[in-house]
Amino acid sequence: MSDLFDSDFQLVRLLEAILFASADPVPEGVLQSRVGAVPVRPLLAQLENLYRHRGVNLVASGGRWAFRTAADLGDKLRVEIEVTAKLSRAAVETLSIIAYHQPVTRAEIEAIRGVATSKGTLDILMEAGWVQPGRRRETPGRPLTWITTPHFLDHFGLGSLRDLPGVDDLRAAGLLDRAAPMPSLPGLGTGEG
Amino acid sequence: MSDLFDSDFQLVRLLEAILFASADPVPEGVLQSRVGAVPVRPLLAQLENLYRHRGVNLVASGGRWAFRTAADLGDKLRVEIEVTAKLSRAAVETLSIIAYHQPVTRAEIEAIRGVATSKGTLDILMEAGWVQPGRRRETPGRPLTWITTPHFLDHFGLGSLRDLPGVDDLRAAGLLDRAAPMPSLPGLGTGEG
Amino acid sequence: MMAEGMATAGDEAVDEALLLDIDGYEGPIDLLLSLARDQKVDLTRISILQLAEQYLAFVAEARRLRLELAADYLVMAAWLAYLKSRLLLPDPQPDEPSAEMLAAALTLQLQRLEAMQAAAARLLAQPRLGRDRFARGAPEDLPIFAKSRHDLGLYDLLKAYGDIGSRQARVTPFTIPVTELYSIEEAVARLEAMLGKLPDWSHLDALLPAGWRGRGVKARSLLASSFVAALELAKAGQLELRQEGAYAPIFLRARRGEG
Repeated sequence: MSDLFDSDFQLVRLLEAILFASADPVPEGVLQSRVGAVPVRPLLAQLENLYRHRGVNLVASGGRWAFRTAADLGDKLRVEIEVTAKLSRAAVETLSIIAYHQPVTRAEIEAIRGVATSKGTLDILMEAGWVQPGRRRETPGRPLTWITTPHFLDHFGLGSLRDLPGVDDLRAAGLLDRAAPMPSLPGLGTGEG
Repeated sequence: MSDLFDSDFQLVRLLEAILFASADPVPEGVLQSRVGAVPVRPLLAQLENLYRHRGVNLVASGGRWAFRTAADLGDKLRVEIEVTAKLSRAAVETLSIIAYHQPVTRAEIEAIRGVATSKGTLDILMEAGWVQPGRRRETPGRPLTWITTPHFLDHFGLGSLRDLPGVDDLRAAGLLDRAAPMPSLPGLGTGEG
Repeated sequence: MMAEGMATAGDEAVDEALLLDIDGYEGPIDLLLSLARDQKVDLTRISILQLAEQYLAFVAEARRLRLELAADYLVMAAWLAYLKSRLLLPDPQPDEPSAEMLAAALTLQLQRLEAMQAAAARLLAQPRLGRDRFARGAPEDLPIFAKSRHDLGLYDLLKAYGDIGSRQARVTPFTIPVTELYSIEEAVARLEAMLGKLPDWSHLDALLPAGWRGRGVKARSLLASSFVAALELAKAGQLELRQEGAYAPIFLRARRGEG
């Protein structure tokens, strides 16, 4: 009797973990196949009951089961909707150049990247709070320079700008010269693969 | 009285929903800000207790909280999820040296392993989100140090760096001391290369 | 004397599996650790002398089989041969670290690596996320952190910067393909890299890459280039050469006493 309870309890735990880890609602048939001969419906009913008044509920829809945060908490969960947008490659590269070369003018950024920088790129970085205008360079035309903000350090978990890995560190970490040709002669073995 | 109980219960439900909804561990400070003036720690302790024997557990790691499926169910859950890529030996050793000796410079890693760090090793560990550059060491050359990330703790199921397996014994045995044994030994890596 | 030590030790049975697995070692310290495990005693009570002999036998056998050994392995062989002679003979120079101190330092080095290898195994055995423990499979897009609009990590940032550098490197000048012959420049670079780590007089032959005894033009270029490289470095004042007589073995060592 207690044995039966124990094994039921283990099966409920298993269902709970499967439903938690699954990316999509799980068809009841699939859940049945994971618990063997024991009818899955009463186990799911147990689990449903367990979560009935909790912050998360077990819900069935179209023969599929899933955990969902309780509907009444919706208002409290939403603070302010912010869409996470993927940054363009141009934006990420521009940010990295500003980080490493600051204070740096737009012309200099373009010279390093080898392509023109659209105005929007710097706007996006400024809006994200990562870069800001610095002093004007005292050269003809007095171009504006760009620097990173304190929030930039916060976001990337850096103590200071000096903690950015140097070019040598990047090379050693495998982030530079990825396509460097290998020497073709034996006897130059470096001991690494 | 019942009102107080109710409101506590509602806060626990709210925390439960927040933590359930997030794939990444949530910093305790963020959780605190969501429950207002009520100390969040006892609420989290309640929740932790509630889930202690369930198929999903509440775990703290590096000051962040997350629901994770119970470790003992791993075998039964694994079927559905692809097995993570196998790490090279160099990568695993480098990771454990960073974990146990942090903050540690590349030269120190090489001194322990007796070989140069091949390109791609730190790269892989960084891409996995397990290590990141730390502060520069205030010694000549100001070498960059490497440290582990909060995600490292989460991935390996550690509450904090003090939970690293065997760390106390290793420290007591003097095997985590920074000083290299003797400069004249070969294969100990060069100062900074 | 050092070269002889290496040659005679070759008779000892070296585990074939060890040799075949030469690529499997993460450097000489790792190889030494594997050999030390064969002694089946605690690392603190290991016989460094016996270990040195095993290592030298391994290197001798690898060279006999013409296995390519990285320069690190040869430097370690030269150093262990030196340590072995120091352990067997009374310490001549009082101002140098004693043989026992060197042996103790090597033991500590082995212990440290062993500790980290064991730690790595224990770390991997932890209940890992994505293998033993799983996160929420269907995270709901709640703006819990509500801080940043873009999901950009430090790795992405550094990688972007690295990509710019790599892109520029790719348009750098055309390079002449490397010839099949072993160039003097390569030999100089190789010797220079080993030089600082050599303990004392080392046999030139022992420092050459495996396969130089062959007959081919390539093998001969290896010996010739390395010899010329040794002369170049001697001329530049970086090393000293010694030869007892015509056709006698050539020894070299880093030049002592800077300045």
